[in-house]
Amino acid sequence: MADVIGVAWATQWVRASAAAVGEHRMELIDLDRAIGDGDHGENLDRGFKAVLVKLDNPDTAPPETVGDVFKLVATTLMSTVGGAAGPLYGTAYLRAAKAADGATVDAAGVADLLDAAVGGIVARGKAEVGDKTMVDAWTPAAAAAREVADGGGTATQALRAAATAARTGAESTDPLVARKGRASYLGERAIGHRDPGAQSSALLLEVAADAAESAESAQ
Amino acid sequence: MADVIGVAWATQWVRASAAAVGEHRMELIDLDRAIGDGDHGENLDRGFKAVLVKLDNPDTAPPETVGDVFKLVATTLMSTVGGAAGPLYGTAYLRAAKAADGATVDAAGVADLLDAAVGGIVARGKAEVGDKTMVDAWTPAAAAAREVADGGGTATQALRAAATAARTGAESTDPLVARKGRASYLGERAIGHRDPGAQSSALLLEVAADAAESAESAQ
Amino acid sequence: MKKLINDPQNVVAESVQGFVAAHADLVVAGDNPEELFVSRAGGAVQGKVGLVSGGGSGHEPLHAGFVGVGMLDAAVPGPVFTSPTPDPILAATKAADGGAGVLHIVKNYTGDVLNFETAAELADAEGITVRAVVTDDDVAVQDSLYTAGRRGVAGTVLVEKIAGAAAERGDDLDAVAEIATRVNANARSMGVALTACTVPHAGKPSFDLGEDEIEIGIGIHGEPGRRRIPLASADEITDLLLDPIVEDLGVSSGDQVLLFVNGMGGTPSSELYIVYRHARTQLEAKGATVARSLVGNYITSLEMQGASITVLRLDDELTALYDAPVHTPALRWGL
Amino acid sequence: MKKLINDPQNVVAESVQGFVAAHADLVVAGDNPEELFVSRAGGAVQGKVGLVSGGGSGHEPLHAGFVGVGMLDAAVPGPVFTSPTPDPILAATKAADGGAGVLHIVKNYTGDVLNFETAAELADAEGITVRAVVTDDDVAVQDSLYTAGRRGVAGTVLVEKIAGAAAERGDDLDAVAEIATRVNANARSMGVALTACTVPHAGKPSFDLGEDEIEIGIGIHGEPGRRRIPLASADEITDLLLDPIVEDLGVSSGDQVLLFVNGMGGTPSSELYIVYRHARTQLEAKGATVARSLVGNYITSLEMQGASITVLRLDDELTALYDAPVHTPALRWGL
Ligand SMILES: Nc1ncnc2c1ncn2[C@@H]1O[C@H](COP(=O)(O)OP(=O)(O)O)[C@@H](O)[C@H]1O
Ligand SMILES: Nc1ncnc2c1ncn2[C@@H]1O[C@H](COP(=O)(O)OP(=O)(O)O)[C@@H](O)[C@H]1O
Ligand SMILES: [Mg+2]
Ligand SMILES: [Mg+2]
Ligand SMILES: [Mg+2]
Ligand SMILES: [Mg+2]
Repeated sequence: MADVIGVAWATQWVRASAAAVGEHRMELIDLDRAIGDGDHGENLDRGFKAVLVKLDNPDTAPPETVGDVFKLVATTLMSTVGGAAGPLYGTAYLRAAKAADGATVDAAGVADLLDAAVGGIVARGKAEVGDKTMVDAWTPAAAAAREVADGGGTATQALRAAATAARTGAESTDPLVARKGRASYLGERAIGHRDPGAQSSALLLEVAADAAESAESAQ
Repeated sequence: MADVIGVAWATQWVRASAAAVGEHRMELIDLDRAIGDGDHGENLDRGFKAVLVKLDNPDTAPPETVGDVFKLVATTLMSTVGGAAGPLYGTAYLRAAKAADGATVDAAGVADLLDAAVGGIVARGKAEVGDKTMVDAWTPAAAAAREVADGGGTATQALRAAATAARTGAESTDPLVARKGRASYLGERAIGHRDPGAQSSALLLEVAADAAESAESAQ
Repeated sequence: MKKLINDPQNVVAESVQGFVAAHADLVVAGDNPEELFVSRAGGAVQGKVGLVSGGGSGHEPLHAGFVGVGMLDAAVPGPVFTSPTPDPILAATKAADGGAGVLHIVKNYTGDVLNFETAAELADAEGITVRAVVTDDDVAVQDSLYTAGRRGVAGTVLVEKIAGAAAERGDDLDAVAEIATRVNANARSMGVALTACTVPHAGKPSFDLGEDEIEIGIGIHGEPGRRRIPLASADEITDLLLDPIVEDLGVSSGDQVLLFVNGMGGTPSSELYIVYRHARTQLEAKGATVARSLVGNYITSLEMQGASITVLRLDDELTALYDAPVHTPALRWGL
Repeated sequence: MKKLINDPQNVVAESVQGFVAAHADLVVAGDNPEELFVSRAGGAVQGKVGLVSGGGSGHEPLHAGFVGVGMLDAAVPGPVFTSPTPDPILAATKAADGGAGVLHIVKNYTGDVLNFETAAELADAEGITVRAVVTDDDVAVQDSLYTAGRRGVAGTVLVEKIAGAAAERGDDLDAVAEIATRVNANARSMGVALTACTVPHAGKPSFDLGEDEIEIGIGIHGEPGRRRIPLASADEITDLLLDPIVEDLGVSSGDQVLLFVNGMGGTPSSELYIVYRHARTQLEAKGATVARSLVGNYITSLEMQGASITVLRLDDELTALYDAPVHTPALRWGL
């Protein structure tokens, strides 16, 4: 049982992210139409498509570390997504890249990079848990990964725990009034709708875990 | 059996016209929406409402002759209806007013004033029978009245014959391509639709006959 | 029907009240609400040919938005989509008369022609010389014995601008009429509707169009067009509008043209520029030079989504007159 | 979805291509299509503070329509309703820099603020001094700890016009920023939607509104408003928009104000003037003088039917700067 994950996993995660975002594009648009401006799925789809193009560009050196992969994702999202999600996701991946500077990552490393991502999002967006934003997915995800790491679990287990917590976190935004982002303009009318950024965050973390598990079973 | 009609009939016709146009306003709008610009019912309704206001104005001398009534209708329609129908109906009533200069009108007089009306419409609009305009209602109406007059019928009979012919004339516009007015822009697409001006003309002539008959039965 | 209006009967009156209040430096409304017209704030310019236009309302900013220096002297807004009656046209003609005669610019519709004709007769009886130029730039309608002739549509704006400049530089009535006739003769237009519009007094859309259908060859009164086709791309639609214009006008290599993409009221300007982009490319491919451009809502059909394309073949004089200063609520440059 | 577009992915690029072709005397687009921005045709004005604004597309003519003499030096159109990324903002900032620093005028949305912030840091690293003024004139949103703060809406146009005039007269960066801040502090807006708009990439309306419902307190991105109410008369709707503005701004007797009625893109100007008429009457009833007026489509939400009202409290300096000459594709006077 593998307890570390590396650049292959990170690359696979990115590819799976692009596929998942493409597949869920309309779902994310619809969530954003309800309490925002209807572009979240389009924004991420544009961003991850651009990431794939960069990844497959024969002229650029292939990323050698997990950090390299995240850095490529960070800069590409930053310069193609726009809106609120672009800088927020961009900063998340940038901080995660710094946290994951080795070639491989163990369970503690997963927790570290998720902590770093949360830190980046909060540094830019100033949101707290309960504000009905992507923070509501990332914060419990990081905490869950840390718990697995502290309990001696594998990186893959940490990612799965993070994904599960992120999904629960996303679901927890349904009954909330928003205090950050566009949905905050709606007041009570946001109640009953899921935050699109929290939903996309859960999606990305789920494919992160899937990527780790499939790498593992291939071994 | 009365063989002449007078100012009471003319006044009653005008009042009944205003009522009928009000009642059929939406029908005429819908006919005009189909092959024109959807204002015919509104235009006539505005015009005849204004006629009523003038007729009931205590400051103006009440009309003494059939011609006086028509003149009031003519000038009021001319200055309130606008569009194509305003000048056309205005000229029709103006010419009819000149033709009906006595206090009463017999069957020949009815034929004369309808001929005058047709002459006015054609002078302004240059349409012929078959062009899918109000001419298709007025022309057979005048001819039918003339036939009754020549056959020794009454004014009331002449009006009823005119009304019946006008209705048939209006119906005859259904299968036509228009060659005058807005409907001419539509080419073949006008086929299957009744000309709104022909329809309103038939309506007005029907209430003219009704007014004569009710005056008669009241005697 | 969803509109920012009060009583449908008062739409034109209230809108004109707002309009003259907002542009009091440029325009005034006549005193008599029964004879509604809008004219230049300073009154008629003595010695200058007066320009009067008008027609049904619902095409704003046409015509009242073009009253001011270098363009119209007075405009007559009729009820929505209904030609005004002769009385307000006469009143506007008097207000526009500076002693050098008045030009009526009339869009070719039976109602407009008849009512302006009567007003001109009445003005003549009062000693005002009136000439009329009837605009008929719409190539969607064939000019034949079997129609009321081509309609006057967006080219009318260019006639008003250019003839207005001619009057402003001191041309006499015949010369201004000649310029107006020349502009009309060199302008061709065609329009498309993506949606119908709703006339306030009717309360329902002027026609029913499926979610995937558009009307090609529409006029400006919510009347149906020449034909209904499936929704197509902007470039394809642009070709459908531009080709008959280019053919009828005989645009050829070396021509200098003005390209005018007009919005019908409910189409965002971003879409008008997409149409403009392709139309310009196509004209240039024919060897024509797009020397002047106008893009925006200038002659509309209420809230209709759609657009029209107008091409005006320019000569040096028309270009100079088009460039001359204009200061009206809806068109302004050089002042 | 019925639009005059080709591929939804190309809407912004093609529209900007048409726009710069039509207004080549005033504007150019940057060379790199990946970093799309529009700037003054003549390049940066040496010694003048540069003004840059931008944001999601779909609000045309804002912002690119306001690039030109007396207003913006560059504008950055993002994807429809999506803030541009830092790269094109940086490119625009460089194009606008004439050595006297650059002012970013940013509408208060999380995405716009974050992306402009990053661009400003990057510009700073390249030696360009940048200051940012964030507009937040929308009284429909409460500015509290529990929201992202008030949104920047139509008041932004007035900030761009007046700050642009200050830059043109030679004010330094701090002074231009002070003027921009002052305009924003004295402007309040609120909007209504009669219909939703359809973002091209989404392909369906941004919200579903019943035939007899309207949204009060909308933003400019097709987002739902504060509340949904039954359709009402123009005068009633005008009161619903104007009252919170007047209260929040504290309009009182003797105030000189600018009244700006803005169309959302799909509303005919006749309706905007009906709104203007009543708003003006109400302001005058409060003892205020409507000293300046602006009525039209200046900051839109694609083809949405609806309008917003903005009231700006004027002082002599702001009035003079508002009156100063401006020559841009969408706003022009005095030149
Ligand atoms: N201040 C913030 N902090 C954290 N997340 C935020 C913040 N503001 C917005 N978001 C997230 O961004 C998402 C919206 O992203 P997106 O639709 O792409 O951008 P925009 O709101 O600019 O249209 C929201 O659903 C929310 O999760
Ligand atoms: N040249 C014409 N001669 C006779 N009648 C005409 C002519 N042009 C139009 N009409 C009549 O006028 C009617 C339309 O009237 P109306 O809708 O009130 O005016 P508009 O066409 O200006 O909107 C048509 O249905 C037709 O009967
Ligand atoms: Mg969004
Ligand atoms: Mg009609
Ligand atoms: Mg009409
Ligand atoms: Mg957005």
